[in-house]
Parts: sequence; structure tokens; C-alpha cells
Amino acid sequence: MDMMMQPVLRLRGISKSFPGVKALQGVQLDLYPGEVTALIGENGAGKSTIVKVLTGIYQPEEGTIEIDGRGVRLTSADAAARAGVTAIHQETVLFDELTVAENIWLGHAPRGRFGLIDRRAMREGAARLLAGIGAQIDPGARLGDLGIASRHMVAIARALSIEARVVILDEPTAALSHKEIHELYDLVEKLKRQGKAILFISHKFDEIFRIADRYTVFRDGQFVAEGRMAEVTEGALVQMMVGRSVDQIFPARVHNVGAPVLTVAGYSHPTEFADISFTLHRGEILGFYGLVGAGRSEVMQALFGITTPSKGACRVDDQVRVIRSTAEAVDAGIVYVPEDRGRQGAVKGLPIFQNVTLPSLGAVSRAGFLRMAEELALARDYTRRLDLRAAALDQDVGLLSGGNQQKVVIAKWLATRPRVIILDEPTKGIDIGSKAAVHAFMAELAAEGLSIIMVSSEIPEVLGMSDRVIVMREGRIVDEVSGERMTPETLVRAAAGLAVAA
Amino acid sequence: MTAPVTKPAPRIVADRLHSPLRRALRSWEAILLVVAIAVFIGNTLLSPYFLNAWNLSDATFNFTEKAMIAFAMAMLIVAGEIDLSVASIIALASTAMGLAMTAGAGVPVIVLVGIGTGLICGAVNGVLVAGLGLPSIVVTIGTMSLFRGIAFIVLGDQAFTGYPPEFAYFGQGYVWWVISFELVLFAAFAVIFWAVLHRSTFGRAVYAIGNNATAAAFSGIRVQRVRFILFLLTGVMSGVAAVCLTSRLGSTRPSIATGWELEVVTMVVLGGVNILGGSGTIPGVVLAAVIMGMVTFGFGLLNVPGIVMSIFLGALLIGVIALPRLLRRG
Amino acid sequence: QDVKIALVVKALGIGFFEAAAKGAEEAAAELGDVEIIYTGPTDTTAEGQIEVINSLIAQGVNAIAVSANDRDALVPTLQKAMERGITVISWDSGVAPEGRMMHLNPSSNALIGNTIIKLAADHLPEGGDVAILSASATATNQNIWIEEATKVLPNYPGINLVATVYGDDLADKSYREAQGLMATYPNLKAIIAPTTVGILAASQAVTDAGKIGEINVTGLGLPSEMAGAVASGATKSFAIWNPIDLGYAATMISYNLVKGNAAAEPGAEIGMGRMGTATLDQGNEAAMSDPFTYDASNIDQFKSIF
Amino acid sequence: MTLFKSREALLALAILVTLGVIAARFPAFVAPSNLANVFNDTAPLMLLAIGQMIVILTKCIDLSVAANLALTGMVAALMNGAGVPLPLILCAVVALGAALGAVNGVLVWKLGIPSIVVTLGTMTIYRGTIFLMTEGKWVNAHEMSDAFKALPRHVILGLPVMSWIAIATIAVFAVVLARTALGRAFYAVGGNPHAAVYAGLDVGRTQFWAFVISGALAGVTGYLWVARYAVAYVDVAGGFELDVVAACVIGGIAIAGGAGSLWGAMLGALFLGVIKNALPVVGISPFWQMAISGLAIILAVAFNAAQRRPRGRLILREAAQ
Ligand SMILES: Nc1ncnc2c1ncn2[C@@H]1O[C@H](COP(=O)(O)OP(=O)(O)OP(=O)(O)O)[C@@H](O)[C@H]1O
Ligand SMILES: Nc1ncnc2c1ncn2[C@@H]1O[C@H](COP(=O)(O)OP(=O)(O)OP(=O)(O)O)[C@@H](O)[C@H]1O
Ligand SMILES: [Mg+2]
Ligand SMILES: [Mg+2]
Repeated sequence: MDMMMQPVLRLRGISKSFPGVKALQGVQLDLYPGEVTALIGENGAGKSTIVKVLTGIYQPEEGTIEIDGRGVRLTSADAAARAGVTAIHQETVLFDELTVAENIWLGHAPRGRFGLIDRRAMREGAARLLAGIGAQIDPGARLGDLGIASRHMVAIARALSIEARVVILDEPTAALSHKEIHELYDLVEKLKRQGKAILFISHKFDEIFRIADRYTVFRDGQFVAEGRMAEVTEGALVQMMVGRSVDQIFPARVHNVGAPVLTVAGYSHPTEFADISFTLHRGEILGFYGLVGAGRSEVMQALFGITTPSKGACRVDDQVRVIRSTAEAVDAGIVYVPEDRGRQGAVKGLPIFQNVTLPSLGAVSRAGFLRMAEELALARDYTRRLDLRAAALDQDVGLLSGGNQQKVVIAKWLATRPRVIILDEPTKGIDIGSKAAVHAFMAELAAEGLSIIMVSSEIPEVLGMSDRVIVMREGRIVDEVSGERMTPETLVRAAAGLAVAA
Repeated sequence: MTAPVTKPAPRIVADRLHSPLRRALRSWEAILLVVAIAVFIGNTLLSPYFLNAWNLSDATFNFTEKAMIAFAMAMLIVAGEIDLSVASIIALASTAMGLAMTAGAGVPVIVLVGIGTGLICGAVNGVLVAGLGLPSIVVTIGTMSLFRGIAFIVLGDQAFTGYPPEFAYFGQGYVWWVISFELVLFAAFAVIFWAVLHRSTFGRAVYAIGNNATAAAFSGIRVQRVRFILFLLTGVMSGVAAVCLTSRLGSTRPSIATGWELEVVTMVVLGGVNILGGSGTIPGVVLAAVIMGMVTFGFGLLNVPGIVMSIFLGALLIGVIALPRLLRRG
Repeated sequence: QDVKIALVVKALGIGFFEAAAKGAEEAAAELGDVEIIYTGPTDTTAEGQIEVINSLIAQGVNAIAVSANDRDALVPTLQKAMERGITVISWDSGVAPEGRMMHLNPSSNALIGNTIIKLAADHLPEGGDVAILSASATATNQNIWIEEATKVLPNYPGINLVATVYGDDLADKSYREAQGLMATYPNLKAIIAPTTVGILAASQAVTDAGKIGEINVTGLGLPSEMAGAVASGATKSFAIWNPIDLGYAATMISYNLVKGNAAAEPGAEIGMGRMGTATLDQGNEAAMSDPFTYDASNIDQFKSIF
Repeated sequence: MTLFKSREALLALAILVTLGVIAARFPAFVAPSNLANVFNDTAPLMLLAIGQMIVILTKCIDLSVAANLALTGMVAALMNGAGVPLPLILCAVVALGAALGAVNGVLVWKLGIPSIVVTLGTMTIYRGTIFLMTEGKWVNAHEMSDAFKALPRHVILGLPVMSWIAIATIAVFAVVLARTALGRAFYAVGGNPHAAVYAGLDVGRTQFWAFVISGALAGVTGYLWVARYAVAYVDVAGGFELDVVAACVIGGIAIAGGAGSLWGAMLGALFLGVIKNALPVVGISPFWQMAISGLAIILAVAFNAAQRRPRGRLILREAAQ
């Protein structure tokens, strides 16, 4: 059967390296019309890199790209679009200052008289595309005023505005809520029916098994295997991906929760949240669940001193603390692993070890002057515990894959020996192997007596890891569940506002 | 799902990718050192007057004052900010010293007034940038006019002259033989700034902020405080430069040090500091200062007009930065 | 061994100083054993002049003759030059006494101050408002002339000095200042600009405002530059001394001081070649000659010379 | 969007209030003829501000505009002296200005050198070139032909040609910025260069065009300036680049790129123009001028920033109402 169907897109022997890293080494990839191919691999396996090669953002050093049997050279994003390749990238890459319609049409806007941009046609086209994916967004709105999910829908609309034969989706569901994810699945079905070849990248196995027809596995920048989804099991895929088998079960945890460590009372903010009160105990993992945009990140950032609440107080151990800056939060033993790694997490441009020691500079210095040996020792210690994959500790963090950057950020906070660690979407975009490692590590930390707040939008993770779960909706706490009540049902209903109505 | 839990042994990650020696050889400072040696040899060959202790000593005055500001400016630029008001701070500080002198103050007070004025000006910039969150390039274009404008309001077409004779030491005195006080000050500040930027926790914070201010703030660094201190520091160094320059000129006019801000920035950039922030070193700035001083002095010995000198410096600035990029491509 | 005489000017490229350099070369040719180094900064700053002077000291020139951008700031550097045995004089724009051996004024300051007012008054028999457009606020000689001019004002009844503004010797700023004067003082009858840049810009501004005949622009200018303004009537007359003579005289004086033909002390008489002798006053200053007035009758004769 | 509109409205209001205050004491200042004069005086600043604004939109800065102006102006004056006819001179200044801009653009585009460094370097190189061409000599009014000097002064419908050139240029760029692919690309490239690559825009090439436009406008202004003030020399418009940047900033052009409007920049230029022209008229000592314009810049920037400050995300339902 494979013999009969010709691939639309055929990559052979593609290599691409960055200073110090061989991101891709002679990989191959085939995409077939009307079929979804899942690209699977650990963090840093080279998935996003191949997407960037296909969309003309990176030029491979070796290898051939064929579309419909004809060799092409994709020298720019523009050339790729003209060759019929379009992509929704892992990070949403759009323009805050432009309108939604302009974001969708930038670069290929409809022209009117004198070759000037036809703004009306642009607006109408944008409205049509957005309606097609079930997004209710005003095409005239400034993009910067939209929430993250809406922005993602705009990115999808932009990808669809190009008449493409090949559609690439790089972790498209990471930022979307339940409902939007389902609309995305419908969209993928529609594209399949139109005969487009689809490349789908995701770390979520349920998702892959649901919509993919074929799979291709990369490991460490090399091609490992390909085949039909129907002929493979999850275990086998994982085995191919990591080169070993991994247990997907959440680590067993002893729920011995101690004395209160952090008490938050009536935290409020003019626009972001109101009446946030809860208590966190020693050795506890407290889950925060909610739909995307429920304001969980904002509450956590207030606890961490990024923003100042207009009302409310917080107590750490038995001391009432006023936290107006991150430095004060770190002093109080509260640390935060942000969700937006690229912007808020790692300091790209600085080496790994300097990232790790950044909040602990006091501990690795004497009288304000740094001791390099101590810095390296500290960094070595914590990166090893997290199984960091890197060439050397003095390598620029920006050169690491997303998942490995996340490990550096976690390492930097653990090195401060905090009392409370807040993990905002700790496993978002992390491969299954590292994910299990992060989960095991969290359990270990809790067992050592560290108190953990975990913000997550993945129900299995929330339920599997937490002792207790707080559900947020529109900036307020709507429910707190523990014990028997901790079921997917309760969480979803509370988050969607159904529980209140019932 | 039935596979057993395995915890593979962590990978060993090396401390360093390349040896420090290899890094040093491939660094910007190495290029600058070659350029500096070339300029030195060129000057020696072109002018019989160059290789003379007193003449070389005179040449150092072409860069010492600017370089002192350049050290602080380098830190500021590494942190992703810039201060274009430094030359105007000199004018205002010099005017304040003149006022103090006319009021009968002694040398120590005059010096303190000069440095103090620099501190206050730096604080004004700092409050506007770090306190109110305004972009520094624009703020300091504004304070550049404001500070010098105040000096003009005070002095108008007048000048302050008649500083006490002992005051002349800062800009005209020699510590030993041909080693001037300014040169010693320059060397001392070079060491201090090197230690602060490259070896202290404060310096580390500066680099972190320059590379990613948001992430630095999310790492518990008091970003705005660091920025404020950097502006204070730049103000103070401008004040110190004002003391030296006023002492060297023996008088104050509101037009003193016109155009220095761009020379200082040029020095910093030539020294390999990334104008967009995040990287750069003090040794680089020291070398750039020496190169600029020797080039201007060498051209001066050949009686080449100053503007040809500035063409050369402009070309050098672009050339030194373009060359590695060209080589990498070709 | 040639005598090396450095002629340091306020800035390179200014017509007045280029002419002075011509005079210096003329003197050098006449003397035979003189090498002229004509130099100066790119813009009119004291710091720029100091760098230039430092390199002249390093070259071991025999004499430095400077037209200063700042009468005080150059003093320490010039003192250093004198300590190293270099003859230092100032000309055109002076240096404070402790920074030079003598100063050569193009003319006597009192005479110039009087002349610039007289030039305006001659064409205002009924009197009227006049304003001064100067160079930068720190320009030494302009300030002295303005001071002298204000002193003699009482001798010209009816002449009413309403403002003094500064164009910084920048064409556009001077132009704008002239415009500002016209807008502020509707009854203005004359603009006096004791600087070649200012007089040129002011006459242009008056021409553009269509006020030729209404406002007379006068002051100090170069015939070559002012020919157009005189032809159009924007300027009825102006004055200047001959910059060629000035450069020539400064060179001659420097040479004589270097050679020990004369000493710079009060009452001394120093030869200036074809310009006669300079007699030093109590402040070791001397005047070269009287300013010369140019108008429609004689401008064509001089406009091709300087 | 409304935020931008209101910022420009407020700036316009500030200009009107300033004019009103001056008019209270010096009615002559707001006479139409004088206002036309102020506008005409500000025309060079506006022309340069258009180019600078586009460059700043693309996340760059052009510090060489004033030097470019001086060089093209000098070349225009020399060509005039050599008897080249005026139309040819006009073409030449645009071409030369654009070429000088292109030099900046190429260095930024092809070598990726930060624009502030490139233009800091070319600034001195361009000015130095004037010196090398002329040995520092000035070209004065009497060395220029009457036709050369007359063009910018020629009055049509109550305004000199120089003003009309500014008005026409503003009109052209209003359309270019709003309705052409290149115009939108300037915003996109500066707003998010990373995303621009993904959208198929060539960031470097777009910046290159911004510099070419800025250069061409500097070229035109070079001729106008030299012809208007009837003099050309090395230091023409020295330091003017900072006024141009200040005009853009006062007009709300974000120095970080990607945001700002043409009208804002033009109002910013007019604001500076009014202040500069008014101070001597109001009789404030010239020594105060510098301090006052510095203060005006700081106030304007602080005000703009206060307007643009993010106030947190809207999550709470009641806050949204
Ligand atoms: N711009 C770059 N410069 C240097 N190295 C890079 C760059 N981009 C990616 N890499 C490296 O290339 C390798 C592949 O990265 P890539 O982003 O393709 O991984 P990925 O499979 O998408 O991982 P993830 O699941 O975390 O998104 C990694 O080792 C990464 O560090
Ligand atoms: N319009 C916006 N303006 C500024 N920041 C935004 C905007 N939209 C999203 N973000 C930032 O992006 C990140 C993720 O967005 P968002 O908060 O909407 O999703 P979330 O974190 O899943 O939801 P929650 O608020 O419940 O944590 C956060 O750090 C948020 O501050
Ligand atoms: Mg990826
Ligand atoms: Mg979040």
C-alpha cells in the first residue's frame, strides 16, 4: 500500500548543526496526502529543527527536499509558503502592534488599486478564516490585546491563509483549552479530507493515537523508525523514542503532610484575581487546576513578588511577610519556575552554570566577590540531579532544547534550598522520559519536606501528583478538592463553571 | 506500561567546552591587542617624536578622562542601557565646582562638590530610567540638554577661573616621573571596574540583566536597583572626570567637554561591548581607550586634521566589528 | 634648521583663518628659514585645541601662535609649552596673560567696539533700535568688542541697543536668531553681527524676510562672502581688518621672538615686517591696525582677495 | 488603537496650549504669516523625522542623517558651482542621499552590525568626507546661483516650496506606511523580528530600505538646507540628528521599534519647532533654551510612557466591565 501512495513531501539525509550540537544527522521524513504523520521524539530530538528546515527558516547543510517528486530549495519562509508548506510553530510568533487581520495576511495581503493593500478584503478574509476554525475574534483587534489562546488561534488562521499542500503543527495543543483542542482535532480531520499532508508534533500520546495515521521517530537528531500507527503500541513507541522503557505511572507518594508553611489570605488585584486564600503544608503538593487564562499564573507571580497585590497578606511559617519583589520572595523561601521559559526562565546568553547560580550568588561568593569553583560545584550538583543533557556547563543556555532549558531553571531554584517551590506547567513541552523524571523528582522533594505548588492544565498530572487541588476560574478560587472528590469530572466541571450552577 | 521503573545514571557534563587559553586567543581583546600593537608600531615608524617618554605621557591625557567614564558606561551598556548625558554632567559638575570655588571652598570641598554633582545627575537619570521605567537613550538625550542647559543658565557667557593652585594636581600633576595622576587614576579604576564587572555578584547581575532583564527579575535580582546604581556610578565617574578636566583646563565654561558622549560610546563599542547589552569586558575598553588615544596622538604628530582622525576612528569602529563577521562568512 | 612656527586656529575651514594662513606663508617665504604648520581642531572647542597643542609640543615646534577658543582653558597647556622653551603668542582671539608671552589684537578693541556701532549709526540719522547677533557666548573677542560697544553707546544718541543674542557661529542658528530678533522687535533698524558667520546669516534672513532697506545688517565680515549682501542692499557697509595681514604679522612676531630679536615685555617694540612694528602695552598686548570699512564703492576691489 | 489616537490628540493640544500662552503676550507670533514661517522652519526637521521614524520602527536608529544632509548639501552646492542645472542637482541629491543610506543599510543587513554602531561610524565618515572634498572650505551665498537659492523660498499659495515639499512627502509616506506591503513590513520587522522571519519577511532587507528612505530624505533636506541658509560647510546641521530622534520620541515612536504613527512624529517635530522658534520671541534668555528643550523632551517621554504602561491582564469579570 505504501508502495502505491506517493509521498507529497520527501526528505532525505537532512543534516543541520549548531555550534556544539548536531541537531539533525541525515534524517528522513515522508508525508502522505490525506494522512497525519506524528513526529515523535524526546526534548531536543530535533523535531522543531526539522520544522524550521521545512519552512525555510533554517538551511540544512546536507540532504534533499522533494515536493511531488521534484527537488526544491526552501531559502526563506516566503519560498516555503510558495512551495506549499505552512506551519504552526511551537512558539506563537506574531506581531503585538498589528491587528489580527494584518497578522494573518502579512506578506501575502490581497491587493487593490495601484497595488495598494486592500484592507477590506483583508478584514473579510480574516473573519472567514477565523470563523472556519471556530474562533470568535475581531479581525480589527490589536493582537497584543488578546489572550494566549486567542493568539494561538490567530496563528492557526495565518497558517491556513496560505494555500498549502503540507501543514505542520508543532505542539499545537500546548496552549489550548479542552474545547479548543477538540475544535483543532476537527480542523485536522477537515484538512485530511482536503487531501493535505499533515505533520503533527506532540508529546501527548493520547493525542497522537487519536489523530495520527503514521509515525516517525527521531532520537538525538537521528532517524530511528517510521510506520503506521495501527501497527504500533504506546510502549513500543516510547521504547523507540528514548531507547529504553519508561514507566508512565506516577510515582507512589506517601501523603504525610506536615504543619502549615505558607498561608495566603485574601490576595486581590484590580484586574487579575480576587480573594485568593489557601494554606500550603510541609511536604505537600498542592495542585492548581483551571482552564488556560484562569489567572493561576498571575496569582503565582503575585506570590513571587513580580506583581504586588492590592489587598491581602501572606504568612510563611509564623512570620507575616510582605513580598514586593522577587528578591524578598526568595528571601522568604518562595521560588517560582515560570511557564514562559524563553522570556522569564533562562537567561539566554549566559552559560548554564551562571544561570544555575544566579539566585544563589550570595552562597557562592565572599564579600560580594564570586568563587568560580564553588559556582561550578553547585551547578554540577543540581544539573546532575536533573539529568541535564548538555555538552559543558559553560555552554550558553540558549543552545539547549526547550526541555533542557526547563531543567536548568528548576536546578537554579532548587539550588537556593527553598521552603516553597511553585512550578507553573512544569512539564509543558517536556518529553515523556524527562516528564517522568520531573515527576519522580517532585515526589522526592516533597518527601524531603519541601512544599510544592504545581500549576498544571493536564488533568492526569494534576490528579496523579497532587495531595490537594485548587480549581480557579476567571481569577477566583471556585473549588478545593481532595481525597475522594479528586476526579477528572469534578475538576472539569468546576473549571468550566458548571459545578457552581449545579 | 508494564516496563519496570528505570533510572539511568546521569550523564557527566563537563565544566568547560574549551580551555581558557583557547578562549582568550579567540577573543575580541586579542584582536584589539593586535590592533594596538600595530598602531604603536605604525606611529613609531611614521613619527620620530612618538617614542619619547614625555610625549607618550602627554598622549595619555587624550584618553584618561574619557576612559574613566567609559568604564562605567561599559557596565551600563552591558546592562542594556546607555547614558548620553555624561558630557553634560561634566559641564554641570564643573560649573558647580566653580560656584564652590567662588564661594571660597577649599580643594577637598571643590572635589566633593564635583563628584557630588555627578552623583545627583546620575540619580536623576536613574530615577527616570529605573524608577519610571523610561527608555534610557531618550531620557539621557533629554537630560543631556537639561544638565548643560543649567550650566549655561548659571554661567552664561562667563567663565570660572582662578582655581587654587593645589587644585591643578588632579589634571596636571605627576605621581612619579612621567606617570601622571590621571594615568594612575585610570589604571586604578580599570582594576576596580574589572573586579566589579567580572568578579563580583553585582557584575553578574549586570550581565544577567543585559541578556534578559525579565528572566533576571524572575531570578530574584533587583533589576531596577541595579540599573539605578549603574546610573549613579556613571554620574560619579563623570564627576571624577569633571574634576580632572577642570583641573587640567584650570577653568570652567558651560561648553566644556562638548561631544564627549559619542567619543565615550565609541570607545566602549570599540572595546567589544555589545551595544545591545549582555556582553563586553573592561580589558577590551582599556585597550580601545589606548588605541583611540594613540591614534589621535599619532595623527596629531603628523599634523593631520582632527576630522581625518575621526574618519579613521569611524572606519576603525565599523571595520573592527565588520572584519570578524566578514571572515566568518567568507 | 628651519624655525617651526605653528599657526593654531579656532577651527579649520573658516575663510578668515584660511586667509590668515596665506599671510603666514607669505611671511615664511619672505623670511626663508621658516616652516609653517597650519593646524586647528575640527570644531571650535578648547579641548580640541589642547590636543592639537599637545602634539605640537611633542614635535618640538619653536613657536605657537594661537587664536583661542577659550581664553582660560588653554592656559595650563600653553604654560607647559612655554616651560619646554616654546615661544607662545596669541592673536585674533586672546589667551589670558599667564598663558602667553604676548597677544596681537587685529585692531584695538575700543576701536572695533566703536566701529561696529558707528557702522550702524551712520545709516540711522534719526536713530532707532539695533540688536547684536554674536558668535558663541564664550567667544572672547566678541565679548570684549560688545563690552566696548556698550561703553560708547552714549555717544550715539537715539541708537537703542535692544538685545544681544548668540548664533554660536552656526549658520542655521544665527539665521533663526536673526528671525527671532525681527519677530520680537518690529521696529528693529539694524542688526550688528561682529562675526563673519553671523553677518552672513543675518543678511540672508533679512533678504528672505523681504526687509532689505528696512533693516541694515552690519558688523564684521569678509568681502568675498559679503559681496552679495552689499549688492542686494541688505548690508550697506561692514568692516574687517585684513586677515592676511594678521597671519603675516603673527608669524613675523613669532619669528622675532624665537630669534631673540625682541623680548615680550611691556613697552617693547616688535617688528612685523611690512606691517611695521607692534608696541606692547602694560598687558603685553598690541594692536595691528585699524579696521577697514567696505561698502558698495570698494567691495569689488577686495572680494576676490579674501 | 484609541490610546494612540488620544496620544496624538494630546500632543496637538500641548502645541496649541503653548501657542495660546505665547499668543497671550505676543500676538504677532500666531499671525498666520509667522505660523507659516515656523512651519517652514520646521520642515527640514519633519522631513528627517519621517525617515528617522521609519528607521526606528524597524528597531534601528540613524545617527548619520545630519552628516548625510551636510554631505549631500555640500555636493549640491559644489555641483551648482560647477554649473550643473538644478533639476539634475535635485536628482543627484536624492540618489546620493539614498546611496549613503544604503551604505548604512548594507552594513546592518549583510553584516548584522547594530545600527547605532554603523551610523555612529558613518556619521563621522560622512562629515569627514566633506572635509576631504573641500579641505574645510565654505561655499557661501555669493558662490551659489540665484536659481539654486530661490527654489525653497519660492512662495506658492502662501507657503514656500520647502513647506510644500514637506507636506507632499508626509502625504506620500502616509500612504506608504498604511497601505503598502513594505510599509506594514516596517512595523512587523520592528515589532517582532523573530516573528517576521517566520512570516517570510527579510528583516535585514526591510531595514535596508528604511535606511535608504531615511538617506534619500536626508539628501533632499541637504539641498533644501544649503539653499535656504545659503551656505555649505563641514559642520552644517551639527548635532541635528539628536533633534530628529527627539522629535520622533516626543511624537510617541517607541524607541524599541514596531509602534508609533507618522502623525505622532510630525507633531513631535512641530512641537520642537514651536518651542525653538518661540523662546527667542518670548524673550527668554538664550541661555535658558537648552534646559527648556531638555525638560520638554523628558516630560513628553514620561507622559508617553505613562500612557503606554500595561496595567495587568483583564481576567476578573468585574474588572472587564
Ligand atoms: N538556534 C539554535 N542554536 C543552537 N542550538 C540549537 C538551536 N535550535 C535548536 N538547537 C539544538 O538543536 C537540538 C534540537 O532542538 P529542537 O528544538 O529541534 O528539539 P525538539 O525536538 O523540538 O525539542 P522539544 O520537544 O523540547 O521542543 C537541541 O539540542 C537544541 O539544543
Ligand atoms: N495578553 C497577554 N498579555 C500579557 N501576557 C500574556 C498575555 N496572554 C498571555 N500572557 C502570558 O502568557 C503566559 C500564559 O498565558 P495564560 O496565563 O493565558 O495561560 P495559563 O498560564 O495557562 O493560564 P493561567 O492564567 O490560568 O495560568 C502567562 O505568563 C501570561 O502572563
Ligand atoms: Mg520543539
Ligand atoms: Mg499559566
